[in-house]
Amino acid sequence: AGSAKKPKTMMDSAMKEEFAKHADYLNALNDKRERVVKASRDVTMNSKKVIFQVHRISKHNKEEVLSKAENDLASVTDQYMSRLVKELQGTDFWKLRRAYTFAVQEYVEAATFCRFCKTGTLLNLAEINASLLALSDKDVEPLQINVLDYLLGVADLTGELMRLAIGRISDGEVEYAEQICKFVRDIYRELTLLEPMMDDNIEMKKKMETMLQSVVKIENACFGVHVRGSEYIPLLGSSDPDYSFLGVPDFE
Amino acid sequence: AGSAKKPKTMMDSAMKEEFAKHADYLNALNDKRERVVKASRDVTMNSKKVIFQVHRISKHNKEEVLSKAENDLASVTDQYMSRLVKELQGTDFWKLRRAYTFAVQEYVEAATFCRFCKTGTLLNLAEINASLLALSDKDVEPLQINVLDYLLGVADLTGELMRLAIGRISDGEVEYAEQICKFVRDIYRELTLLEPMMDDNIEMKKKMETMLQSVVKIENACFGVHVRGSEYIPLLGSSDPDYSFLGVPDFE
Amino acid sequence: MEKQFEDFRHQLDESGSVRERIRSVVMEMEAAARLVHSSLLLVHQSLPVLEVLEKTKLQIEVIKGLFGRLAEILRERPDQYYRYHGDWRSETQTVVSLLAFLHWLETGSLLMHTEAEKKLGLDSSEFGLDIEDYLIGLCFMSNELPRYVVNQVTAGDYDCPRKVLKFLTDLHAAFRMLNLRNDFLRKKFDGMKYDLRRVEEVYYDVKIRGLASTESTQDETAQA
Amino acid sequence: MEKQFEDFRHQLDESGSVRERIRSVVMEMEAAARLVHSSLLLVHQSLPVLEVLEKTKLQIEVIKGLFGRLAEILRERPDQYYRYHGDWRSETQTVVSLLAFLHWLETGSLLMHTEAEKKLGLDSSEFGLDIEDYLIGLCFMSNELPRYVVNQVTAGDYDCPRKVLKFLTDLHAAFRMLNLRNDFLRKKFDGMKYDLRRVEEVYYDVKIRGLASTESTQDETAQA
Amino acid sequence: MEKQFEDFRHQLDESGSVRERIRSVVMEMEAAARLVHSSLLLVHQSLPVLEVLEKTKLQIEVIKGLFGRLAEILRERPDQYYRYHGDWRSETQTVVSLLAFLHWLETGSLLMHTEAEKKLGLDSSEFGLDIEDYLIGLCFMSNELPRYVVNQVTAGDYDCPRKVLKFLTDLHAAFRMLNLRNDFLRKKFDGMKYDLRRVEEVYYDVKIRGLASTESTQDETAQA
Amino acid sequence: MEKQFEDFRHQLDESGSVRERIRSVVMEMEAAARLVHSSLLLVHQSLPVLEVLEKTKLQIEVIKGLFGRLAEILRERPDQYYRYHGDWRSETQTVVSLLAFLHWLETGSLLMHTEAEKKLGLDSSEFGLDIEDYLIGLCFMSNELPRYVVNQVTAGDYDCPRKVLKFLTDLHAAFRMLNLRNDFLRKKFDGMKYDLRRVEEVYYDVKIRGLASTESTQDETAQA
Amino acid sequence: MEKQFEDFRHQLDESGSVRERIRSVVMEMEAAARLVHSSLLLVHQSLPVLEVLEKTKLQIEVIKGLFGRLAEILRERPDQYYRYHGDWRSETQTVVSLLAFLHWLETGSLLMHTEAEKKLGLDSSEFGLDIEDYLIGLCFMSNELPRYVVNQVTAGDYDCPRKVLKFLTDLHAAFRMLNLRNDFLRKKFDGMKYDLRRVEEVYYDVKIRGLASTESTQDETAQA
Amino acid sequence: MEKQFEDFRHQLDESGSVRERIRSVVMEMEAAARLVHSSLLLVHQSLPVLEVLEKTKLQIEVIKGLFGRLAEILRERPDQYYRYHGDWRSETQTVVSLLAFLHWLETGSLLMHTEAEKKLGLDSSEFGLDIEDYLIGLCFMSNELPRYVVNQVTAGDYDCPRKVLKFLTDLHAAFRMLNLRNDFLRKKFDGMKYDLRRVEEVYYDVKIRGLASTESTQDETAQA
Ligand SMILES: [Mn+2]
Ligand SMILES: [Mn+2]
Repeated sequence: AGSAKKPKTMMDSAMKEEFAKHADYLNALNDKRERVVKASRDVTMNSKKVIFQVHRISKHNKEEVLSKAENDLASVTDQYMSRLVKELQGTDFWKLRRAYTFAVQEYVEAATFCRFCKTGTLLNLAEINASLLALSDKDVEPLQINVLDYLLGVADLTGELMRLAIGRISDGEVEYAEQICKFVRDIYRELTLLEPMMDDNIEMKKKMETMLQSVVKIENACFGVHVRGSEYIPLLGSSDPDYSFLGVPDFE
Repeated sequence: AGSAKKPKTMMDSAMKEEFAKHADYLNALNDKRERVVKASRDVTMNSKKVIFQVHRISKHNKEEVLSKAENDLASVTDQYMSRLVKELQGTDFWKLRRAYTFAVQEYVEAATFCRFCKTGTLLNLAEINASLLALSDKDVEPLQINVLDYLLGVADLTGELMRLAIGRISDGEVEYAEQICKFVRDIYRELTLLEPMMDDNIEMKKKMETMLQSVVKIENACFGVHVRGSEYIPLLGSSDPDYSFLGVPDFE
Repeated sequence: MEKQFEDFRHQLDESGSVRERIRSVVMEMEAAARLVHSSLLLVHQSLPVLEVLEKTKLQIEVIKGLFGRLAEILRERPDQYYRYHGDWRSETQTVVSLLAFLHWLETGSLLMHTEAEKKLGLDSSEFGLDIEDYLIGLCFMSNELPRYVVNQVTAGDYDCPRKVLKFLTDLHAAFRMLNLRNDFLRKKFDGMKYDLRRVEEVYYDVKIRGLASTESTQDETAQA
Repeated sequence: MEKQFEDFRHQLDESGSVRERIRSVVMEMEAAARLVHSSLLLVHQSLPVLEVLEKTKLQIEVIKGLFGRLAEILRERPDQYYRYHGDWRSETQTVVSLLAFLHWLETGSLLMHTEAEKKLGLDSSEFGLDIEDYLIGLCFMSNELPRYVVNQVTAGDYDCPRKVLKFLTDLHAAFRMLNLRNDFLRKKFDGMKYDLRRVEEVYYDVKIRGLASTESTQDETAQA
Repeated sequence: MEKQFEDFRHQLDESGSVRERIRSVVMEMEAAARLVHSSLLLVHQSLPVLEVLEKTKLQIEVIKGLFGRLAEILRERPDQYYRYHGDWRSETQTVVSLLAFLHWLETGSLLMHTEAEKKLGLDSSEFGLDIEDYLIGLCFMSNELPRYVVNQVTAGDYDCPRKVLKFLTDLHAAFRMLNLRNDFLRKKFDGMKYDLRRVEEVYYDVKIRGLASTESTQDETAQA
Repeated sequence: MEKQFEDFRHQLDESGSVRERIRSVVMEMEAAARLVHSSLLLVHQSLPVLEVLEKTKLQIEVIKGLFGRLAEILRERPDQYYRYHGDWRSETQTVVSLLAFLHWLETGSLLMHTEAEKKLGLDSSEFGLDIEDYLIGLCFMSNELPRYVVNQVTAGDYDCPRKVLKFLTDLHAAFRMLNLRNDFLRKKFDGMKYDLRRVEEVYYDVKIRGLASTESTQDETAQA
Repeated sequence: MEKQFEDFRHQLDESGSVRERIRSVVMEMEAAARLVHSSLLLVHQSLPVLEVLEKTKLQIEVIKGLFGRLAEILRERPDQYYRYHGDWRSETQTVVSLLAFLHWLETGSLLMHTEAEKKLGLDSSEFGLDIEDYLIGLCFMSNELPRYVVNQVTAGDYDCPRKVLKFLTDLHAAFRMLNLRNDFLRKKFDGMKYDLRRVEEVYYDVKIRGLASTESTQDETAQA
Repeated sequence: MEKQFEDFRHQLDESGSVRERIRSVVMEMEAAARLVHSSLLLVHQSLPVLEVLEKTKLQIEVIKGLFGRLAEILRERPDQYYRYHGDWRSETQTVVSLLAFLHWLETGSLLMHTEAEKKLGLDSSEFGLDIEDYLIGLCFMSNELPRYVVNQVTAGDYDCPRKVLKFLTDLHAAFRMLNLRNDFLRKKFDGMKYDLRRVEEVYYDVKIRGLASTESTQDETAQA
């Protein structure tokens, strides 16, 4: 009976060898994934902080707030995105995408947000990717953000722009809000065409709905300021509404 | 301007009177509902305890366990159901049904469970209602459990019977389990016809599914014991399977 | 066992047919209420109140007749009003909201519970108007008022906001006298504050533009 | 038994291939509709209506062609229109909403059912435009109007709210004539009242500020 | 516009009344099917098959009559079978599953599609039995078999598992010939393998205990 | 073994009753908070602040007592604060919003976290006021301010918008210092910007009409 | 105000990190428990109990250390045990089930709650073992017993079923003393009766074959 | 901005057409795998293994060809294997499970990863067989074994349980060497223990009845 039990606990050696190989593969993959997840978490958290920083903008501190935000963004790129870049190469971009996609989206959101506030334009994917090239060694294939993550990030950007627009109106910067309005509408229209083509578009579909709500919120805010501004045109006898009344008064 | 503000705080007196009336009505109703809810909670909790008590049954302690359960049930009736009976009358039965239905169902479950274990029969609604008559004063219309709550309680009963049957088989009481099986099948078949007629049958529909699962569980248990019992019929040369092998051995 | 379930089958079968009969009455009620609502909507297009009242009269009689039929069905089943209550609640609440709005348009005052019962030919001792349904109906009416005020101002009636605000403030205060449970009525009442806020906003709009000031006191007495 | 399932296999395979063909047409239709939608979005940025109409023309022809292909596929399977109807409903509703909006921008009037069929090259006797799909399409169009009105006012067109309000009030009243079941169409229609309310609010906003007053009467004659 | 909506109202009302009429037939059908089901449940308590068949006969005639009424209603609306199909699908599937079980109990063979139509008085050229409904009905029947086998063995019929296993294996193989879409039928069919597995287990249980051995070969010829 | 399970039985039975006791305290707290709210609503009808404060005093003491009872219940179960925290969160947030509004009416400044704890008789080391609950309470208070401003202006207090705007601007700026997760608090804070915008609009309205100018400077020194 | 929000910022930032630290401990615990489980599985292949115990020793120390780290993290945040309890529940239950099985293998008796705490280095007054977690762990252990019995019998140990049956019967009886709510624990306990039944079946199998008889009485005294 | 989005449109358009092409290959693969599965199911009816192998040969070649087509499509998009991987995963896993089962029937040993790739004509350096897909496929195969064992015993092959148990025990132990994340593979592997348990039960059944002992050949002496 003693010998009868033995073989059961001795695994077939070919099988053992085979699975040892797979165990190594999975361990390596899991370790890498874990490192990517950790780097991603840092990217996400710090990108969010950049976005919060930009929102601290007001009529009078624009320069200062934005330059701090840009510095913060640069250190996200140097400290955290660079870790992602180092971990990922070749087929990993797609295989591990689930692990880093939210981070990259958030990073895109932060980077495009900064750029818009600075210049009023959309930071291109090519520009972002070019900046990532600098982070990697020459001999490995460098991480390039894919179109999907970029677009998902841009979709989120519109939510932040909505917050910004409402805030700018409160602060009296109506034309700025109108500029945001136009910009967000353009993005919305472009994404309308791209959304159904995206690989897994359920996520984007949800974001499109949120985006439309953001557009409408901005439009309503612009409408409000416009009709209020128009009310006294006849009284003031001027064709140009006097927006200087709008906005937070100078308490100072 | 001063007089313009005054009327705002002085409510229209006809309106005030009207709403004072409604406030009284709602207060009385809510108080009653709260008392019904509290009584119901006690009924539920203590009915559950009765059911647990019945499950403590084994081959050798049947009498003792059941008589304790019946005593407990009697005190649920006297102490807690009587409170419900006192609160409810006439249109309350239906108006406040949501507040007490679960309690009454649980009570029906406990009462029918006790009765089945004692006599192997189904305690009738008429019998339960007769016992409630004794609890109320002669001059008020006494609470009568409605068909729906009774049937919902009976539906739950089958779950407890399933637990009982499995336990009885472990305890060697195969014929008892078969008796339960037949009883539960009959109930299931009767309720199949009643279910679609019930006022709000979504609840019952769910219970029917659970009940079918209970029936199948009992049938499978009976099947298992039957094929095991049949295995040695040829060997024993007897047409009567010897169930005495089954069940928990006498450790004592 | 079989005997008892046989009995149940008969009881439930009967109850099912009661429900079918109620269902058919309620479907008619729903259609009639829709017609009343359709006419009532014309106040938003500034149709004179009297014309609106005229247009709705007939259908209100129809509804009254339907409540009569409901009462008749229930008469066979004393004490089971609340068993079937859910089947006509929603329509009843709608009807109350319509009647209360019409009444306010006509008189400027709140439709009382007994008045509502009278208009619907109901008798509390037998087949009454549930008080919660009545109150929910009032909440529904309140929901219509902001829209009414906005459209009235658009049409040039600048005194309307003040009157509605007075009424709604009173109604809201009256409701606050009630201790509501966490139920549907409570939720509806919670919504009333948005109506109040919107009417306050409109009143603010006309007030700050000096549109509301002159006519305010003398008009009070005249109302409609 | 085998013989029977052999037959079933053929029938199911055939029906599957019909579905595949429909699917591929519908995917193209969805893409074309999206292009129309994208162009139509430009009205919110005050692109002149004529330009918008011009931009959408081509794709509407494409859509028409696609409906032709659908009709052709279904011609092989008479009386199975409703078997596959669900496969193209949603896209058809979108198309109707786009056409109806364009039509209103062009003419200020409602796109009729027969007009819609004509624009899509459909023939009621064979492969028609389901009435409910048409109606749902109108509801979708209604959802776009509040946003349009807001943006038009922002762009300085103060007469737009009045015109849209008139149109939407009429449309809403027309819908109220229907006895809708408790289904998707009913739900969509119930939503229309929020569009109406929103347009009324916008009209109120321009009116109370005296922005809408001058042009209102003469234009009336041109439109209605 | 008004004219058009007037037309729509008539069409929708008509279609609504068709639905109401179907609904009332389907409610009766559901009740009749339930009575059949209730009688059929007695096979689990080893009531002789002939008695069960006897008990169900009457209600099956009732069901046949109800399908006749459905066909009549649809006769007025040619090529709209699939428009309303969803309203009676579920009941039809239940009916098929009951008939197929009864048929198997009686004959040991599968109820064919044409046989099912005949039993229900249906005519494929006009108002037929949809193939998918028939197939789903078979899946439902399959779900009943494990329980049946278990109870038969408990009642001492040790040959039942073998017979059912043979039948279910064949049925499962026949289904595997079909290319099913990813729909309800596919899901139901996927479930059939659990029934098969369960019956195999029961067969195993009697076989390993030597309970099934004697009668197996001679009976084979009689059945297959 | 038996002994151990006997103990467990007692413990499990007992633990259920803690939740019951908390529930009953929370229900009373909800009622008391409602009364405070009711009185507080009178500021919208321009009742003098002092009278309002007077009216609420008693109930705030009641609430304080109830928090004492909660603390007492939890004292028996050290370190189980967060086991039951969800049971009183919502009411606590409401209470904070009421206190903060009253405090602002009285002093024109923000109710600090420690001040709130003091008013409620709470002791951070034992049974404290959760920070997120405090912050959510502040967001709720912010939601009340636009309505307050509108009604104050309607009642002729033209300086109110400026004061509220200053306060809300500061509060909003303070919140922006926090790095909020994507949770309930973040959502509530997101809503605050609409309150800010509305107050700004009202301030604009009074300013362009020259209604706000005179009193603004001297009052400034007292407030800021 | 600014100072206060500065503080909040720090507190909110910090509180996020506690969860992170717990998460990382729990991940290690999960891995260690898996290793214990892996070794424990060898009893199904009849590895001597002593060897199994030997193999698991080290990892159990690891787990003990991890609970120490959890306790330490929570020590900084007194009375927040239940704020984070959900984060380690599931792993704790697994650990209890493993320890209880090992204990039974070693001693033939139930691992008591206090014994379990001792093995894990826990101290009830500070960071204890939740009773429900302990009970759920016992249910998990029970689920392993039928498999163990089957494999022991296959390997020739015919006395095992009797011992396990005695133990499980007692455990089941003890659980029946509890009044369980309708929750997860109740559901787990409900499953225990199937384990009991399966063990009973195996006991029956060996008993009718006369395989279990000889050793039963003398061993009884040693065990019970 | 427009330029960039234009580019994206082209890229995504292309990617969409890749997906369409993959989809059509995968649909064919699914059909071929179904046929293999159908043939393989005959082992449950005790068809000789060689015949089964013969029957599946052709379709396996078809599948190989289809993988070739997939590889070709992906060749145009280096490094994007994992972008589209989800589109063929499920079918690949099924194919692996079928091949592994066939291989075990033929050789009694596990189909290695490289062997699987070879059978499918795959080349790791270019378009390989994902290891997780391979492992999941093995889990699926394991799910079939309990059923196989039950049916083999029913057919009189009493040695089968021992062989399968040996194989499955080894496979299960091999899997335990892997550190699995909380993903689909983990879930599938967790299910394998039920297969193992069931096979142990069947082995127990034949062992306790002395059915497994006699025929045990030379292998037996080493084993039993
Ligand atoms: Mn964001
Ligand atoms: Mn129960």
